[in-house]
Amino acid sequence: MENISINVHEADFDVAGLQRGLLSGLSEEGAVATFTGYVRRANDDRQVSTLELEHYPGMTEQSIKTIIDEAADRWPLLAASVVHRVGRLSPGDQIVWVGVASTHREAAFSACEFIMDYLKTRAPFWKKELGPFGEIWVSARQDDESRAARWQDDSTP
Amino acid sequence: MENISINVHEADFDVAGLQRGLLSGLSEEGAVATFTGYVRRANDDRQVSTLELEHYPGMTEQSIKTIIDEAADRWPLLAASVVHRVGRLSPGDQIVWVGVASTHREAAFSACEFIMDYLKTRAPFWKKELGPFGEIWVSARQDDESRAARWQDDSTP
Amino acid sequence: MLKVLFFARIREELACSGLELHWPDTRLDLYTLQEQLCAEHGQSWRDILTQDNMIRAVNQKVVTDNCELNDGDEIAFFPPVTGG
Amino acid sequence: MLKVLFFARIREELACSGLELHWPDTRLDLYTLQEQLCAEHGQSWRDILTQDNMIRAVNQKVVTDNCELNDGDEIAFFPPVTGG
Repeated sequence: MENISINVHEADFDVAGLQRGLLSGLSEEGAVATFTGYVRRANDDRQVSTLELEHYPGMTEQSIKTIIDEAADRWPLLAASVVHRVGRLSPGDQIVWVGVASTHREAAFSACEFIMDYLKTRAPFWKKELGPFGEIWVSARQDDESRAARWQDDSTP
Repeated sequence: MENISINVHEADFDVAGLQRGLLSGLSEEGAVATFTGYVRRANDDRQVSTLELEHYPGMTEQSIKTIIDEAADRWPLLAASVVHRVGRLSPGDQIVWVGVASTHREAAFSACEFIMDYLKTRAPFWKKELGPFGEIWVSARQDDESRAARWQDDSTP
Repeated sequence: MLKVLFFARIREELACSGLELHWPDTRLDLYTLQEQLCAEHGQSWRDILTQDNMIRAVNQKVVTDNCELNDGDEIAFFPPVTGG
Repeated sequence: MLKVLFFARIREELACSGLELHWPDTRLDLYTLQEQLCAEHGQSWRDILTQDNMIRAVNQKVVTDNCELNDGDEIAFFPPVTGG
């Protein structure tokens, strides 16, 4: 793959700049699929006022690299970029961006969804919600595990 | 669905502005999936210097609206936006953008891919490639029909 | 009145982007209209308008069979779409 | 030397983000290290570090079974991840 970019930081990000970066230097892109995740205003009916995001520096970047490499083994990709914020975030804030470029849309869509599913279940990030209810560490969703597992049953998309 | 936006025009577009527009007024977004299509530099080994995009004014917008409505029947969407350029484009230019917002990523990804698959096979746009080889109207791809048809076998995702 | 439109390759092959026809004051269906166009414009139009993969739309909705037309309808002929 | 790290809920429950331990100059595996930590810090640590869904990583790679450790290794204990 020509371009791989992985960034974990506190600052907000600009999706247009990230998409330009994804394409920079490519000569044959046809398709870009992206995903942006936002901090929810409520979770299971809890009103969230602040989200704290913790990560495991070093391992986080490594695990994202491994996820992208696995996606590139499965689909013909030209570029992939992941940005994940950490620290204190507010409802409505951007939290994660995944962008994938390919010559064809099916590869771009599948790889983008694959990377998100694995990011949710393999990359060492942890969310804590703060609000009128106090503080709660967010629990892992069984549904996220199921979504990641389905790629194993379906390894030749 | 709270926001639907459909635009067919010659001018280029800005993905960040489109994504902001998609979210404007929403109070509970969690996930945005987008797709951007670009003019390929070569198609079946033909070097393309210019792409001309023709459409059927009126029917184009109607058919995109129908596609979005069908997506909204299948998945819980908050907003969907489609921009498609027409006129003369150059290799590397942006040609189409689809953005979908939902509270959950599975709905956003699926609906975005569904809308693209149907846009390719149902919306009245036609591409003509110009280059050293002369002029060629692009042929419809059987593969695009197959991709659109698979949503019919799988109507409860 | 009837409005008949041609797009893309079909428009170029016919060298015609559209026609306006008087409503015939009788019943008219899509296939009869097509036959009239072919009869009036000759074999080249017949060859083109009867191509296997021709798509026909009435009032901006694709129709796959014959259908009744009404005064004021907009009929379009075009090849398979290739946008996106 | 061994570096032991705790993250998120585990870090808070132990009130400890990490420890540095001398290499014991003998063979050491992950489960033995965990048992030593529990023995040294009491029942509260044992309750936490033996939780069913505990994830353990050695040198930033998740391990699902016991494994040999080496001088200089970085060992981490954390709950299921919830990013994205």
